[in-house]
Amino acid sequence: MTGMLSFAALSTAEGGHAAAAADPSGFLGLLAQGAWLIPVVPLLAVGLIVLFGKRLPFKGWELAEGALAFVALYSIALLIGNWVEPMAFERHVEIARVGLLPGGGSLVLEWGWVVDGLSIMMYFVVGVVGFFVFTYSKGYMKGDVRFTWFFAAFSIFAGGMLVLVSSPNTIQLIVGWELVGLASYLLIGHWWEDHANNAAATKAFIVNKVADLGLFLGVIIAALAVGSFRFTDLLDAVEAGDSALADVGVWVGLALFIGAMGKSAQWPFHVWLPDAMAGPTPVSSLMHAATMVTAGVYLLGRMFPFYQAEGFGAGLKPLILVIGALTLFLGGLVALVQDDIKKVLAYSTVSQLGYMTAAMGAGAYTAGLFHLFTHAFFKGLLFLAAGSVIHAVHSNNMSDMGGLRRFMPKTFWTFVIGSLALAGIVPLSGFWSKDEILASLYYDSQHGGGGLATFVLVLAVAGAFVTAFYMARAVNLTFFGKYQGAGHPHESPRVMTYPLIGLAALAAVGGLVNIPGAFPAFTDWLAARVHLPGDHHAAALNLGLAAIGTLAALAGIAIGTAIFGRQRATQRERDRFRIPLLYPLLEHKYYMDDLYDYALVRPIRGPLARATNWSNNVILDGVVNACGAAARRLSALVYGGLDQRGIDLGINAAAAAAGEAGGALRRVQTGKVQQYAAALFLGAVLLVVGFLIFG
Amino acid sequence: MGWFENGWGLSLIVFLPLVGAAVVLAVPRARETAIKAIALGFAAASFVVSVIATVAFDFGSAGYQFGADTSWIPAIDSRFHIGVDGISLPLVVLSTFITLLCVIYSWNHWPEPHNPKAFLVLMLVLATGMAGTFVALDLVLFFIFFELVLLPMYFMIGIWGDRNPMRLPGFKRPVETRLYAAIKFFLFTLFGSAFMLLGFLALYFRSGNGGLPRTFDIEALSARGAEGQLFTGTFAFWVFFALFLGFAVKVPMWPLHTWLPDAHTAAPTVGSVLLAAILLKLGSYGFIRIALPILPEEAKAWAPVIAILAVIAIIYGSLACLAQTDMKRLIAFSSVGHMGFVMLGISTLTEVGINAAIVGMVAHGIITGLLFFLAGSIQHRYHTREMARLGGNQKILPRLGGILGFAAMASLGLPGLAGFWGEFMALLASYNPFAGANLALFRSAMVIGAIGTVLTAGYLLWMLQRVNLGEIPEEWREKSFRDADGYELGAWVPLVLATLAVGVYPAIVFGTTNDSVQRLVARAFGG
Amino acid sequence: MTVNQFLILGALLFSLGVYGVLVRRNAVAVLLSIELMLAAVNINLVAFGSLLGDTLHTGHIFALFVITVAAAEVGIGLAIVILIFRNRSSANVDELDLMKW
Amino acid sequence: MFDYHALLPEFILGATLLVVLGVDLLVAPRRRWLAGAAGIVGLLAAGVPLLTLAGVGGTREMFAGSYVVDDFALVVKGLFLVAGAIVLLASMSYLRGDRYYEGEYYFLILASIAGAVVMASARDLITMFIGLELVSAPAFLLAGWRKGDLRSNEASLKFFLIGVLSSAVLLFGMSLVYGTTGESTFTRIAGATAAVSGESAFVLGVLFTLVGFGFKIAAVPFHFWAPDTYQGAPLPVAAYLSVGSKGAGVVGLLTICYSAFAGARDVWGPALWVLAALTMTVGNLTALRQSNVVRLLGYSSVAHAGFILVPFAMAAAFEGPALEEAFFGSLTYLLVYAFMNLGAFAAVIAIAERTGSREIDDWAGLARYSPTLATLLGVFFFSLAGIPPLAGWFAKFVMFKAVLGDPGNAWGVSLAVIAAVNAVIALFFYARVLKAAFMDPAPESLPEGAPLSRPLAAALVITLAVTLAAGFYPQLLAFFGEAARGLALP
Repeated sequence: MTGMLSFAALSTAEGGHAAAAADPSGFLGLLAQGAWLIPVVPLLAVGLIVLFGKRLPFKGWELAEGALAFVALYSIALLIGNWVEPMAFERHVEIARVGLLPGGGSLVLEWGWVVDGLSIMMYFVVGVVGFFVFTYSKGYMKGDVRFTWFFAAFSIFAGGMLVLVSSPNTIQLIVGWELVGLASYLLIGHWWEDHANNAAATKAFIVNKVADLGLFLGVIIAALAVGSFRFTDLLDAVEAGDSALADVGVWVGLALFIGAMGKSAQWPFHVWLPDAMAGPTPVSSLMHAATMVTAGVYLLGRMFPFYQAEGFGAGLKPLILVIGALTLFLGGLVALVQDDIKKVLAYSTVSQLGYMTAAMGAGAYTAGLFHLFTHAFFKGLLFLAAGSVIHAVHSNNMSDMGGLRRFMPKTFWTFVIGSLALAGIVPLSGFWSKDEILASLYYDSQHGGGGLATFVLVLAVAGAFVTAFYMARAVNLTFFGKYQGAGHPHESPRVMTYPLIGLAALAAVGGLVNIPGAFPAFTDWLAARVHLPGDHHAAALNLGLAAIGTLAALAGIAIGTAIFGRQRATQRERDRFRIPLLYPLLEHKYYMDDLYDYALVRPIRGPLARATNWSNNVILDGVVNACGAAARRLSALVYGGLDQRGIDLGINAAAAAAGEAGGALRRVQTGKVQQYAAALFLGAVLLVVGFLIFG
Repeated sequence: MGWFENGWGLSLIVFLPLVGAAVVLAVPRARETAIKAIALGFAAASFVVSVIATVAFDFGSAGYQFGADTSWIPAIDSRFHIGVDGISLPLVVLSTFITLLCVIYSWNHWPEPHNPKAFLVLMLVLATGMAGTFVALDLVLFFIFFELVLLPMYFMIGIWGDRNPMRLPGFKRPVETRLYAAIKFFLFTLFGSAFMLLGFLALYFRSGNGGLPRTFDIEALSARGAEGQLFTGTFAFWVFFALFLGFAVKVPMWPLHTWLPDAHTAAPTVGSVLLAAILLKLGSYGFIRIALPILPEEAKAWAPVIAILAVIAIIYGSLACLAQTDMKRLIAFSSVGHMGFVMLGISTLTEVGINAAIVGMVAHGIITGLLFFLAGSIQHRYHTREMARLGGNQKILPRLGGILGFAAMASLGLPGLAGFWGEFMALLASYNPFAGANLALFRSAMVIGAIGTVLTAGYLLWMLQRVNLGEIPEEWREKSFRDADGYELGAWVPLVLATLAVGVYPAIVFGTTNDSVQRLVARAFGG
Repeated sequence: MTVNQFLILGALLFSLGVYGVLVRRNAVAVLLSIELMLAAVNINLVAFGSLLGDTLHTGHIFALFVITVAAAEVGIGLAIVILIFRNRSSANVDELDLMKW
Repeated sequence: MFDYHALLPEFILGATLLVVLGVDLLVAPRRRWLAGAAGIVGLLAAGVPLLTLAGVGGTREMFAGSYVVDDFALVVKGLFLVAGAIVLLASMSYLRGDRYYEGEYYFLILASIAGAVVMASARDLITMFIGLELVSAPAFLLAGWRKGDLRSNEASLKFFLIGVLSSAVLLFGMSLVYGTTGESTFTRIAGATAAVSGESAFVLGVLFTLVGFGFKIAAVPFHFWAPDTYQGAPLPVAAYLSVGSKGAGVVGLLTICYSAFAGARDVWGPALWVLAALTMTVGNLTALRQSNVVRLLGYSSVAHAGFILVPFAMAAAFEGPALEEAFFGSLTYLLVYAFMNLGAFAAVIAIAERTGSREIDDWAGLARYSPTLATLLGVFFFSLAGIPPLAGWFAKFVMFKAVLGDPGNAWGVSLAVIAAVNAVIALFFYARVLKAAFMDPAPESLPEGAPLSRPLAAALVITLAVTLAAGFYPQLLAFFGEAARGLALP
């Protein structure tokens, strides 16, 4: 009977793939069975917070925190489980079934959850980083107007993100995708008294919505080609070389990638991310650095076999590569000239996302996702630290900071660790992941990637330099030199510093889980999935590349410190290096915002919309009114005494015509009986004549 | 419950409100509480019966259920033939549901001039008309119910409508909005349905060719239409055109939509809700129930036209919304866009598309109904709908503002809420329309429609920003406002829950419709 | 001596009556013109009756009825004319134009 | 020769006429309404034999087939009797309102109704003519009943002159028909048409006959008298003219066209196509400009005459059942129209008494101070506009159904479209009156008019009941239409 809950066991799991992974059994099986709790618990928390949050001792924070703690623990358990025994587990719950023509098959809509290396990794990131950030937020948002609502919305995000990463099918992916978009909208605009924030929130939502068109259409096309929304069926079709899918392969790949570009702020969709910094710093940390923005990369990872397969998505790899390279380099450059510390980190995030995307484009599944993994820790950390600074200085601008290392040592050290990790200094996490990416790019350049890959490799190295440079700038301007701001900054409370320390630890050692050759645990975890990613990853440490990357980073730090280390009077002076063309270009973010604003937003909202409305009220209604003009004009009660002289726009003509008609009739009706008689005879004669002629 | 299956159940759903109206008429006008209680009782009874019908409904079978087919007007071979299938059941429940909520909401929200008796009588008559249209299986009966909604709505708009003067393009003196809107609504619909009636009669006479007895019976006509022998050639073309006029005006499809913004804006809150939630569905339902199955070949021929008009409506409506300054008018225009998605789904003539259309109808009914409730209550408090004057509503009325935000999100098709399925599945359907369709056209329709979703998000967020967010404007600072009261929440919370339910578990609708849609499509277009 | 002459005569009388109805201003005169038309009808009927020579003499009987009715109508007409003449001391039909729009 | 059972209704009516005169002579002036009551009783009494005749069934021919009592005749007679009774009810209070001759009034109305009843059975040129004159002559006088009022005089004279004129034309036509066919009984005329159908004299005769009836039903361009007369005449008389005498005209047209001229359908079919189209359109368009409700109703009745003519229009193309369908369409339309139009007039009378005005503007806000009357007005006017679920929809429906009947052709469809457009236009002016009554603000000083008199209330209740019942269950009236449709089968 349709419309009834029915649990469909995973069809492809026992399909005998070459996968090392399988449906887990025993305790792990139970663990996997229960994994649906991971997305559900935070969403439940949302409801509870909205309903009862205000009445609770901690105003609902405890619920959010509890949910995240649960997720973190559960994900750790799964992580260990996956280490013990690689898992590839799916469950589906049918929520609707729609007949599909032709063929009479049915398109099945399902909820479900996946437990495999990739999703577990994401659970872990969301859970652990989220846990720290939520803890931190309790201190950061203290006394906020909408403290409770903040955690409700934040939990919406956590839930949505987990819905997204736990999704075994594209429909649920879309749901999660939009849910995090919603949360992002709500939280960027958290302080909605100020319309600037609302504008930023709306911008983020709309830009993402535009990119989502890609996602929607890609999902639709793929689903109709395969007849199912499930990733497994999709990837089965890829493995089977299904022709129906192959025919639309390029379109599917392109469309989905556009969707990914939006979420992961790839050039030219990146414009929303810097503005998103209008939200509270914890939001920037968790959503706009650690997790949400990586959804696009996650999607590429989930669809990786598709993008690897010749005749399906492989043709798009160069595009992905180039987009990634552009993003990582251009984004990095803009970070050089930002005064707002959060903007520096935001553009840095853009740049790092570029690294991940480029890695995916180079066919480096592990490398890309490994960078996602480490980046989550150190960028999350950096944002929280920046937040702690802002908390102390009450300003986002580095021109109001300086010399803070004396006032807030904990923040300082954690920030430095984060920066070094980001810059990619041995042995911090960033080093390993970035090196992995460089290695993969190099590998790709040797195997088919050709000149393009080499070029991207060069850009990536340059990017490493730039990264180190702007981080050095940020550190120097913030923590060294003389304090430029007002008041007496002080270290943040423990509830904020402890998460910093926790994340700092992870940022420091996070990279050690994947030491090529020596200890490639992460690689194995990620490999646990139904469809083998079929990526390539460095079998051993490529010392040459590592050296180059590290040198670039060190150079960046050195020069950056050299320039910004010493005391400067003004920001302008600090940014002394001025390149006639580049600097203004960077200051205006390559004028892209202006481009969008003037080329799209304003025309649509202004002339186009007004023209449409005008055409409705004047042309269409005009026609309608013209049709009814006679009646309108005559019904004295509605339009009593309406003088129709000088009406334009066609109504006049029609009305006048109607009026004439009426007038003529009126003249006939003279009240003179003899003319009536004449009419009588005239009518008779006409009838007769007419008939004798035509009859 | 044999009596229930034999048409009495449906008759109760349909005619209980009418009886209620009669009873209310008998009560002296002064005894308001009694009047309200009676109206509420009958509306609730009708809703309860419809729920019972849903429970008793056999989801396994695709055919009509609870049917009755008794003699009515032998002189013109028209019979009292009623019944529900998976396609009409959700709409029947929706109409009784919304009606009940409207009565609840009205409890302490009376438009001026204050006259609960007349207002409730009209509302109950309206309820009969709406429910009846969805259960009628005889063209004449359908026509009667279809038209039955005109009078009450005309008076609702005309008597309790917006008294603000409106400028008509080209007129020196403004006229009261309600008067213009009321007559415009009335004439537009009557114009359409007059031709629809001609179409019905043409079908009736042609159905007699080939020795069969002439009939107005929708079921029989669908069967004969599926054979593709009787209704063919230019005859079919013009008949479909006539039906198209009748239904398209009601939907409304661009460019026949211009009555909608005026009517929705001018109508009293409850009137707008009923208009948007149910009356528009009569048109799209007519397409699904009558035009498509009886004239399948013509439906194929017309599908591209419908699809084009639908996407025009989507884009046009959204753009028009971006230019509105009046909150209610913005919501009204959003209906044009949303119904565009419904029609796009129908135009694909596929199971997916028609399912999408129905779920879209239900979702639009719930969500836009809610939006109009909210707009009404906002006007009730601020005495203005000008978004320029509003702002910071979220601060002034947190509960109302929160629900408004929710409704807006649902309306822009946020996945996980009801609105999403209709839009998404409609787009999906238009990628693979019926066999032999012009793929290029339908696929570009899909892309354009998808772009429409962006614009939709645009204007709804813009509305939220202007109404809900920002600082509280000067003029409201000092005033004290009452947040949503019990009756309002009583009307809104069910809608919110329904939105969530359909969004999370769309089988609530799909599960009901799919089999019947499959039957319809298989018969008409040879699945 | 065929029936045609009678018919032509009838037609002429009828037209004459029509003319009179259209041009005469005095109500009584109009009334008389109408009587002319009825006379034309009678001529027709009688002529046809004798031409067809039907045994029921329908034509002649019809003519008798017409005459009677015509008399009754003249009675009514004169009553109305007198009434009007009382109220406005004129029986000119072209002054009857109170009701027009 | 004489079939007393069949003629009983006419006898009873005759007797009633005498009784009414007698009562008028005997009772004191303030009891004159008794005459009206007697009239009503008489009408109802005359209805009884109709029922018995229907019970016995069968067709009764008298006077060599020139006077026939068949189902059609019974139905139509019944209609006229009921309509007459309603008119009398509506008249009573009105007559008291001013100084009128009461007894004579009732006498004339009854006489006119008797004429209509005769017409229903008339199957012979002479009988038809007599009946027609009996309908018209009293009406001429009734139109001028408000003796002091110039408008009334004028109405009367116009009505009279045009009426007599058209009678002359009709007679001329009849004479030609008689002359060419040599017959005066319809059935025999029908038999003889085949031979002469080509002759222009015959054609001329048919057309002149149509013109004569066209006047009676106020079809354009023979309608000009109607609005003036309605406006000038006393309201109940206007009501009677718009139903009784118009109905008589329709009945005459139906019988003569479908039986006598059954062979000449190719003559009157097209001619009436033109008349129908003209009448609907002109009637509705002119009605749009009216500010006086009675005049508005006058034009609306013109328009409805057009709708009634619509089914005739396709007769040339029709055969057998389709022809029957057309006949049924016109007749059923007439049945429905009679009740809702009488209701409308009754409501107008009541409201005119309440507000003391017939101008739409003066009815503003009526619903505020007298909701019942306003609601009644709404019911009847929207029924006239043909909005479901009020009876009017069914009239329009059968009209469309008849004209679209097969073998349909472009002419039928185009006329149907014209009718559809007209139906929409018509809504404008009906809705306008109701807009005034319901949506416009009431005047500061409410007019204090007389309370609703009982007879008028009775008239309203009857018409309302029929309008609503026939709206939900049209078979109520369709039944009679079906019973009478047999006439269309020669």
